[in-house]
Amino acid sequence: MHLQIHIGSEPIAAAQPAPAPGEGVGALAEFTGLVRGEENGALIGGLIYEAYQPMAERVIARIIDELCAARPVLGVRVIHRIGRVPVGEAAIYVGVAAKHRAEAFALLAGFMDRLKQDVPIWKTDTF
Amino acid sequence: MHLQIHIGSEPIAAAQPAPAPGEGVGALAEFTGLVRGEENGALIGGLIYEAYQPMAERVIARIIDELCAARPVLGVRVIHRIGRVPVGEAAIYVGVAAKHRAEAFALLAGFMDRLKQDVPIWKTDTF
Amino acid sequence: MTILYFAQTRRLAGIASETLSLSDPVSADALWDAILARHPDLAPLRSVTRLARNGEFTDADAVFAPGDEIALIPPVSGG
Amino acid sequence: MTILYFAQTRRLAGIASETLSLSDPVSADALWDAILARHPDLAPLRSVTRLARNGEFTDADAVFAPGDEIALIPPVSGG
Repeated sequence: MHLQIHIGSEPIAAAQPAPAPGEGVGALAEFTGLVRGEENGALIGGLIYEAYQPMAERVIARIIDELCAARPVLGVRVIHRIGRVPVGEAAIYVGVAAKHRAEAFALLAGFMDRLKQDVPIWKTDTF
Repeated sequence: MHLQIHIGSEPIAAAQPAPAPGEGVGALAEFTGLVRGEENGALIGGLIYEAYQPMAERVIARIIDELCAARPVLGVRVIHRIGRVPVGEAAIYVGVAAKHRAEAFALLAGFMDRLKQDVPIWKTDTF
Repeated sequence: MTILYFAQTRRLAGIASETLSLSDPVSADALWDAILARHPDLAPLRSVTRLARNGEFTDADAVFAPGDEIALIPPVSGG
Repeated sequence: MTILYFAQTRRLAGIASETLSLSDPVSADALWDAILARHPDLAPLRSVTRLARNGEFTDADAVFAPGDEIALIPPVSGG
């Protein structure tokens, strides 16, 4: 299984390469989380994200391992931006390559749920 | 709600523009279905797809309307390639833009299930 | 009435479309009988093939008029 | 022992990290007592903040040693 995790302050590119190479990939499921122009009813220019970076990367890898043990996939890429993320730009990208769509969707949705419970990354402020 | 449906023989571009513009989009969920190098255990060079095109477009639009009535989203793009689709290339792309990820995932998964039941598009042959 | 054949029904019928001359509206059963009289090889697909009229799926009690465009929709496999 | 503060705990503590001098291993309760003695403003967050040791979440019965890197993990909000 190909796994790539990146947490950094640079913008997330709109087009990502496939999370796994080869002729066995039949399904690519992707999620991009974008900063909206409104937070708790107030207009904002963006969000500021903070991470406990080494732990966040380790927890992300463990979550993916656990989800893959139930339903294997071929490749996963997780990119989380930290620092200032302007409205309309991506804070997170998750791409899952699998043989079939069911396991790609299951991993993508399951990962996002777990991310929001257990990965030490925070929205700390607006600007 | 922005809706774009395209059925055609040209390759599906790897990077698609957002299915809906604006600062209200917080979630973009995308699915790409790729032709695998094997069909029913045999190695293949690709698949040939055929569509009853005007009906396929109408049924796709109706499915999306029905799914959106339950959980609204901001934009949907569906592209299905027909004719010869070589291994490793995309046969279908579906992009959903929504305020939050739950409705984007729900529409994406629900649409793919309905597509495979009710949209008059067929894999007719391998090459 | 135009009949469109897709996928397996096209392969078995050997044609993509043809014209059926009807003077009166007919039921789905009568339409199937007319189609199978021309293309008996389609008989095994009848139970799994839906009829569309003018680009819409039809119910069992649909009535098909002389000017309609009918399509035989065998099980789909897009995506 | 290094203590790392993140998000709300960093804002309320007013620092991102500090060193706590311990000669012996301590329980989570004793560690919290030492932290709250320095930063009483963190008290309302104690019930919702998890302790990580060397980059791993800990259980209630964890023991924290002098050389550990401890992190206070208030409710996360990534994605």
